[in-house]
Amino acid sequence: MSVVPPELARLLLKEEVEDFLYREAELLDERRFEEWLELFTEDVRYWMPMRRNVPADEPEREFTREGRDVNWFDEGKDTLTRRVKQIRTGVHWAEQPPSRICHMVSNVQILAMTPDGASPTEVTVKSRFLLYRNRMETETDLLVGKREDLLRRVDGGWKIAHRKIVLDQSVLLAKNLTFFF
Amino acid sequence: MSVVPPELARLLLKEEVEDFLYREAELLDERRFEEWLELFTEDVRYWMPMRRNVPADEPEREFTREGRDVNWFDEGKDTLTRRVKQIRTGVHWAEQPPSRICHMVSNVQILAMTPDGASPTEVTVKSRFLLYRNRMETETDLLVGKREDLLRRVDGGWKIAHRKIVLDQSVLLAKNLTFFF
Amino acid sequence: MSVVPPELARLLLKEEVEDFLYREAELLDERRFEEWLELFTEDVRYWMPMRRNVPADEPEREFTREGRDVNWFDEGKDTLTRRVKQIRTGVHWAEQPPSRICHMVSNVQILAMTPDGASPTEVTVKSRFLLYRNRMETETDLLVGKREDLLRRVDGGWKIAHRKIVLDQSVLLAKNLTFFF
Amino acid sequence: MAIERVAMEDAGGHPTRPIDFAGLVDVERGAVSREIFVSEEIYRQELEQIFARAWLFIGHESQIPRAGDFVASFMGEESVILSRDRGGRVHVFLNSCRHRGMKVCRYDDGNTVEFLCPYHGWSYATDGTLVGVPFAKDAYGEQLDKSRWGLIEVAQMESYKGTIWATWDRSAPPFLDYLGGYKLYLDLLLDAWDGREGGTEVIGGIHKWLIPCNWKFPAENFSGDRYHGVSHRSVDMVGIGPSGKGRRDMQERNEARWLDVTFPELGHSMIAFLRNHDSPLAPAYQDAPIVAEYFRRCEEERQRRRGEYWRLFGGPGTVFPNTSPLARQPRTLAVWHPRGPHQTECWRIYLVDADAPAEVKDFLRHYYIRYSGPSGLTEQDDMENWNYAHAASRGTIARQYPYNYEMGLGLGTDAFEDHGLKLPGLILDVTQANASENNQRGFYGRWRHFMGAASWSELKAR
Amino acid sequence: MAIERVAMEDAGGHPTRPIDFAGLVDVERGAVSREIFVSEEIYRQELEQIFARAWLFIGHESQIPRAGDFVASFMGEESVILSRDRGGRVHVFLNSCRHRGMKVCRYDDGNTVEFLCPYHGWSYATDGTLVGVPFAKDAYGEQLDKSRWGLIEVAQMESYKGTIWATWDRSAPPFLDYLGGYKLYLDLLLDAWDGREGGTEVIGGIHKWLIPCNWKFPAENFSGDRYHGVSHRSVDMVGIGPSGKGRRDMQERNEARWLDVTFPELGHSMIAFLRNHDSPLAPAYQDAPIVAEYFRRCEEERQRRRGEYWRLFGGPGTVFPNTSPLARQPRTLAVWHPRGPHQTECWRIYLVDADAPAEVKDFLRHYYIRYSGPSGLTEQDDMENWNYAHAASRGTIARQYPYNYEMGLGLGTDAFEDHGLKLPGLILDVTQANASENNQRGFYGRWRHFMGAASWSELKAR
Amino acid sequence: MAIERVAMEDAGGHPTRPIDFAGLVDVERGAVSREIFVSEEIYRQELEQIFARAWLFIGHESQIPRAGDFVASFMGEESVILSRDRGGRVHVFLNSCRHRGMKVCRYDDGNTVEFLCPYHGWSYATDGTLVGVPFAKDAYGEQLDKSRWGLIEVAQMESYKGTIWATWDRSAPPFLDYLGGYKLYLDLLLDAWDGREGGTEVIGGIHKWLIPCNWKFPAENFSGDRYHGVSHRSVDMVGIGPSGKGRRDMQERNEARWLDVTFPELGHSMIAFLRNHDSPLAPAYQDAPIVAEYFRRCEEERQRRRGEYWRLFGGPGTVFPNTSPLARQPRTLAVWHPRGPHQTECWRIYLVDADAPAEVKDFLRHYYIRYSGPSGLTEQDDMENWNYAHAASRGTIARQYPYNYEMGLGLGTDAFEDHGLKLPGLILDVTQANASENNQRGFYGRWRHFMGAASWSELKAR
Ligand code: FES
Ligand code: FES
Ligand code: FES
Ligand SMILES: [Fe+3]
Ligand SMILES: [Fe+3]
Ligand SMILES: [Fe+3]
Repeated sequence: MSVVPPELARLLLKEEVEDFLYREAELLDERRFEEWLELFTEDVRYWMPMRRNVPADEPEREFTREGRDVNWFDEGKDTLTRRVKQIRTGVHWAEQPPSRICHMVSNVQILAMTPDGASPTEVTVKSRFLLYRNRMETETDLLVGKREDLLRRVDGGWKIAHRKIVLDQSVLLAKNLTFFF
Repeated sequence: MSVVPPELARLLLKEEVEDFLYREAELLDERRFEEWLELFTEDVRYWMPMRRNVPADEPEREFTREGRDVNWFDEGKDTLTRRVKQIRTGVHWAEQPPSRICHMVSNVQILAMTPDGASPTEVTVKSRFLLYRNRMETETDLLVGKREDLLRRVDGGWKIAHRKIVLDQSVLLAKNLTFFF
Repeated sequence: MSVVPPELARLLLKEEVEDFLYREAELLDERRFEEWLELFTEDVRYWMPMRRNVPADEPEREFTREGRDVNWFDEGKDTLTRRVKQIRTGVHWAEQPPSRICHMVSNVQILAMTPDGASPTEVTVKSRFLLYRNRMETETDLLVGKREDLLRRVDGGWKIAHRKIVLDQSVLLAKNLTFFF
Repeated sequence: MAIERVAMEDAGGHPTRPIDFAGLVDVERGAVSREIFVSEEIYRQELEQIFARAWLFIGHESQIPRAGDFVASFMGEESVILSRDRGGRVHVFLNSCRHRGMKVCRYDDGNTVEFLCPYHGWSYATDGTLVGVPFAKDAYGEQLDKSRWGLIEVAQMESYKGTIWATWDRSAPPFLDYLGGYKLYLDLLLDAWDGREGGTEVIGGIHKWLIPCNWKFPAENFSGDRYHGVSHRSVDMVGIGPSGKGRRDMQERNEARWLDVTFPELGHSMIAFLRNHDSPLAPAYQDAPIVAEYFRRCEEERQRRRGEYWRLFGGPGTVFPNTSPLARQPRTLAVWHPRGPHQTECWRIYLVDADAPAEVKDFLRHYYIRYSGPSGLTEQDDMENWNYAHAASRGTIARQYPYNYEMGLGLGTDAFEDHGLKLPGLILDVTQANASENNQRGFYGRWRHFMGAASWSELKAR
Repeated sequence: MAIERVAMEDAGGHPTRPIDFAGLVDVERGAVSREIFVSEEIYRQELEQIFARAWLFIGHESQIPRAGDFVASFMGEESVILSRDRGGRVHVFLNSCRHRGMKVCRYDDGNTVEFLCPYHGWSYATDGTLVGVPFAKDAYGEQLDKSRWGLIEVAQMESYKGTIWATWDRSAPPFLDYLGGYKLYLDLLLDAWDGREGGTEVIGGIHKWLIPCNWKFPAENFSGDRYHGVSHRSVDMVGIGPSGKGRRDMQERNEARWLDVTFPELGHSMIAFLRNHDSPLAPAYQDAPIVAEYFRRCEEERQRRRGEYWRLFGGPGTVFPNTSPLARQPRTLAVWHPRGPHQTECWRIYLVDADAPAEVKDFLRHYYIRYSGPSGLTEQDDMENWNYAHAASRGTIARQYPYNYEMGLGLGTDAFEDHGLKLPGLILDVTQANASENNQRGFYGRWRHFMGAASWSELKAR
Repeated sequence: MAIERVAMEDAGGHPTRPIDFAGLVDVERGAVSREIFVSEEIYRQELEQIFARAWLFIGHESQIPRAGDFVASFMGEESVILSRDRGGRVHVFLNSCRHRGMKVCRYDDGNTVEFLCPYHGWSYATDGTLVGVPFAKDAYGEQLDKSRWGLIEVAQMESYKGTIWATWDRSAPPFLDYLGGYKLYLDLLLDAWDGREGGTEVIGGIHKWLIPCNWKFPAENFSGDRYHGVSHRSVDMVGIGPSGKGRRDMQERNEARWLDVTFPELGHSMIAFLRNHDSPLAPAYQDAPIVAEYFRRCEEERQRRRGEYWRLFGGPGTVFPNTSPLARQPRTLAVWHPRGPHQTECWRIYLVDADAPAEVKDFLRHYYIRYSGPSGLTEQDDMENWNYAHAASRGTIARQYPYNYEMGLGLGTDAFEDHGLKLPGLILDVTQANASENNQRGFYGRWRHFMGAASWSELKAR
């Protein structure tokens, strides 16, 4: 087999990660939620903090804290799974009829790799998202922000071991969060 | 000439396809419509279905059907060409003055290749789009959704042989569709 | 050291440019403005024209002219630096509390390289942006358009020597421009 | 279900000085104030005076063939359910639970045994009866009289040649009286092209979209605006007609008298064409032999079936207030749902002869898509014009200047006859003039009746 | 700071015909008009008649422990500052500069020595005093009486067991009179679970989000809607309760009497449960030993401290007009800030026993997140129902049909007693009935008082 | 084109109880109610009482040098066309077709032979005459009197030193009477810097942007707010002036008397500076020799041309109601177009001496861009303050508390003289005080006249 030069290896990794995030978006928008759940490790932390309006020089107070404060989401795989199950009950009215959702993912960056080099077992990935929701006649939400994911190599593929979702809003400009980021 | 390793070939194809879609967006936003038409095969089908609000367990009824129902678009190259000609008449009032349009393309995925391998002659490509339109003083539309394209290799380059446009809306939230997706 | 095949070199350049633009977006959204300034050459021109509604056949009158007309921005590094300093004063009320900003960058295209080939010293890059701003309780702006950058190779890295920002609006649909594109 | 109304104007809150509609709409002089298009208060009164009293189009029988089928539609701003009950009877209900108002039907269409309210679980049979009330006996005991709390049903509903119409006003006249002499023209849309009664069906997929103008712009335009050729000049240049030229094959127009037909006392209008009694029909759809052949046979059939009436061809029209049949190809029916004074939700339904060959249906479907609706080359420019005609009429100064409806003022006859063929309505032959505004004046004259009349007894008197 | 008011209704501009609220809200017959949810004019009057006169929830002492601490809150549509001055006294101010109205506090919370207006630089001390005026002597000389131009402070403010309440009306009764007999039920939220007075604290992070419905939908729902089980059926199926089943551990409901408690003359209501006097408490939180143990001990404590009253458990309720305590787990306090007739900004605060072990706080925090607010599996469906119940009630026809509030009409006693335990309020035992609408009728009855009353002297008379 | 008006308030629909403007605007005591900024009804009346009667700025001759040139502008909310006809005469028309109101000019500027309406093709010459009517003879015959259906032209239009102004009211006084003694101050903007009459031109590119506040916030701020230094503290710290320090070179302020100039009976105001009669001018623009030299020469020229008047320098000001000249560098003219009570569309035009050297023009252009408009370091903070001052004034309670305009109350002279130099207007020397609110009181006093006056005869009487 051919030896892959390091530059190429880096590109392949980058492409692999981008493709992973795009496939995830596809699973969500196509409502293949059970397959989507498989993209997460069993010990995953799925965290979406709330944000406060604070002075520029007090950034440490801006975000609610994982594992300590009330957040928009502060979940393990168990509640993520229950959320999926709820949608499948068919009587989760907030998603009947289903929302039309589009996850646009951009600005994919690999911030860290461990071990650094050709074949890391963990990568920290930052990306930006635009989540568009339209349902019923004219109901429309636009949610924009960033995600920081810790991806872990598990039997050949990647899984999400930690996700931080930073929504660029303080007051949530949506009536509910019946979808995933 | 150097033999391209298969991993590299895959990346090159991916990059080629992304670049193709970006160049297409550029031709549209720059109003180079005649060049844009050349990106389509003579037998192209350009289809944008309408969407209904149906229960989650009746997805088969959600979309209007290509070639059978009334759709937003269900076109061949002939009508696409006429649409371009109309804009060029200078008396297509809905585009006088021209709209300011931006096609953002993201989440480019290669779903299938035939033949599979290094140099396919057809690739199925999925992408997401955000189409922003602004015209006159403050008129603004935001249209978000997915495209699924069948690209065919034609004398060295790619052409679009089939395009399915899935707009994430049911009631169209725009007064007209005088632009292309 | 391994010789990089030309196809790979092209991909590496593309990836390098994309990563550059993503890192820039990151610096802006993370409010690391001083580091952001370092991405520009000393002689940079930062230009954002205004746009007029004109007939389709008079495109030459659409944009205000760099260096001659009043524009949204027509800056050198000096005023860019002053803008950053202003934000840091802590009494720039329009950014107290700070805006929540997200720069989504897409459709990255390399339009030109000089010298053409493996290791250019200047590249012309076109991209599309969606700039989302949310501040205070519910204040929200959505600004969408294109950027054309001239990147110059400076001691190993890239710097922006010229930026043209094309906002797809005529009347600016935002109360002010206290952020960067 | 008569529950005495407790609405705002009885309860105070709204200005009560009467609006001088005669001053705003002076059809006798061909002047209509811009106020009626842009005023919030006039719009509010339209919802009560017009949309709560007139007969409105709901849908088509072919949309709900089986028991349990339903389709969501609108009457004015309000969502309604078109339902076929288990016994096959058709109903139209307000889509709102009687308990706390929740929207009980949340799908565009489907088939169901009941409408279950997702808030507290009251459920309604497909005939509107309240059948399920959680804990009914324990929680309500004798108190709740289920028979009084079924879905709110329209006061009158009628099915005419497949189309379903309804009104909220029990004192409104029967639908056919409401239609009056206009029936002859509406039939041009609803009858098969070969002259058989009915026989049209809806092809799946309703165009629904929002446009930024008052609902009366499209309503008056379709009522008979032969005058806006400039709007569509680009299409004439490009050519999207069945034979690849112009906008359509003009066979029904050449060698024909152009008639603007309106019923001022009803508010309905249509553009019509009357072929010369002695001129054969020019061939059409020459590029598509099967289609050409189909229409040729249809015309022969029609001549035999209709006798002299075969000469009558339809065009766009409007059934007061907001339903617009388009009786030629592309053959469609449009509804202009009001969404505030400054916005309209357009619905567009496409009709074909139910038993036309697949090739013909497909040919016409393509023709429709490239012609009509927001993606139609022709109508895209209508949206633009309605949008900015409305916008430029909102201002303080603009409102002082009425629109001009003087074209053909005072002309027309209500005893039209051509070689012994009598046609109903106030008819103006515009073959020479090219266009008139008789139909628009007919529309706004009736609008003035509705806005001023206290009840249907007054409206019938006109 | 009494400056005679020069508002629009004195100055013309608003219609002045009185609205017949008795006709719109007929609680005696269990009918409430949809108008009160969707009318712009009624909404405008609510802001003046209700939100400018009633006691409103502002925040919690634990949010501003130190001198100089402040938190931004709302009273109705208006931003207010909850401030602890340098002397430690708590104040509530309108967040608007007296010079040109600029918002002087632009952060959600923090600590400061003054509120500096960014427009012209007037600055206010944390007690509201106007302390800084640029060029005061040179530019204003004697003219400006600083003492008259401090921040606008509420007319009355009170702190009750950590919660802070305020009203703009100086003739309003003291807060405890306003609360009346409801105090007993509000304490179920504010006292420690083991029965000690107070002892609850807010856990950082307030849920704030916008929903598209009138503020009264959530207010009435929380006042005591036991009837909307269908809304949450999906959660019952999935199971999100502390022990992984259903919505919650039902120990407080089993072997207990279900009581709907309302105070019609005050407008406050709550769902309550009264354990049988002789039945022990079923174990709960079995999956989490530490939590189970904590609650077991708390219950024992409570029994000792409260005697017979330990049997009383709370649920959701509403303090008129827009504050909703939820006195069981997840233990929260919600405020429904009006944002026009068609929108509401929801605030949700989470309360725990201040001295509960970290494991217990963390366990309950997770329970809260998966249960409540826009990301809560349970309440997501409430938002959907309120959204479309409101939307489907806006139309011309819909407005003619009142909502039905007949459940349990005319039942209940204001002399409730159980084995010698007397409970205040109009109480209806719904253990058999499952639900009633007594609480909602109590809410709307009081709403009618407020809308019709010219002053607090009238309101107190009820 | 006198067509008797049929507007809503004649036709009912709007409340007619007169609003007590004297109660809302008490300039004598320095109190102005917040209602006038946030009330929908007062805004509606402003459009009729002020914007339909006052002289408004339209554009600049240098924008339309050649016959056939046109520029789109606004009067209040309404789009108007500034057109130079084939004969070279300048006109201002309402941008709306007389037939159905379509916007006939759809471009920001250009050159044309006619305005063709895209709906039905009526076409208007550049002098507004209706010249083209499709099928005129056949369709309209004698009925349509084209001479009565040209574009709606303003009642009066005047060109003053390159600037074009217009009014819809034929009974309004001539523009120069409307300007009155303010002419002297407006000239500080419009004359060349060296004192020659006129000689200024517009540099291409008009800033247009929307801000979320009432139009009177910017209008009063520009009328003479010397007091909001705090707003711009960040710019003073950073330094963006021509010499890289502060906001501007202060040569016109040092060793000068600071004068607040207002014309209460006209509503116009300006900040002015009067140099000591014996002090030479400090050098400026030292970093840019060519610019420094240019201004030095200009000053010398001006001294020779203007004599004693050379000592007078201008600043920001407002020509009632919504046009704000800024007579120093950066030299601009702003228009605050109303867009509802809560929004304003700002237009900003940049003026330079037509024959200044390219370097000077370029230098000043850069200075303008970094100083003014939405991207200007200075004015970004104004937008923020106006935004939240407006927002925080909308509430029920906030509206009860008037703004404070007491600064310098009762001071000022209308017989100002300095070393024999007489200046018109009510003038207050604020060199010591730093600031006053004389100009704002002048603005709102006139606003009160306009809102209360039935006609121009009343307005002239003041
Ligand atoms: S709203 Fe329908 S059952 Fe309560
Ligand atoms: S608005 Fe606060 S100081 Fe002027
Ligand atoms: S609207 Fe202008 S010609 Fe009809
Ligand atoms: Fe048309
Ligand atoms: Fe609930
Ligand atoms: Fe300023």
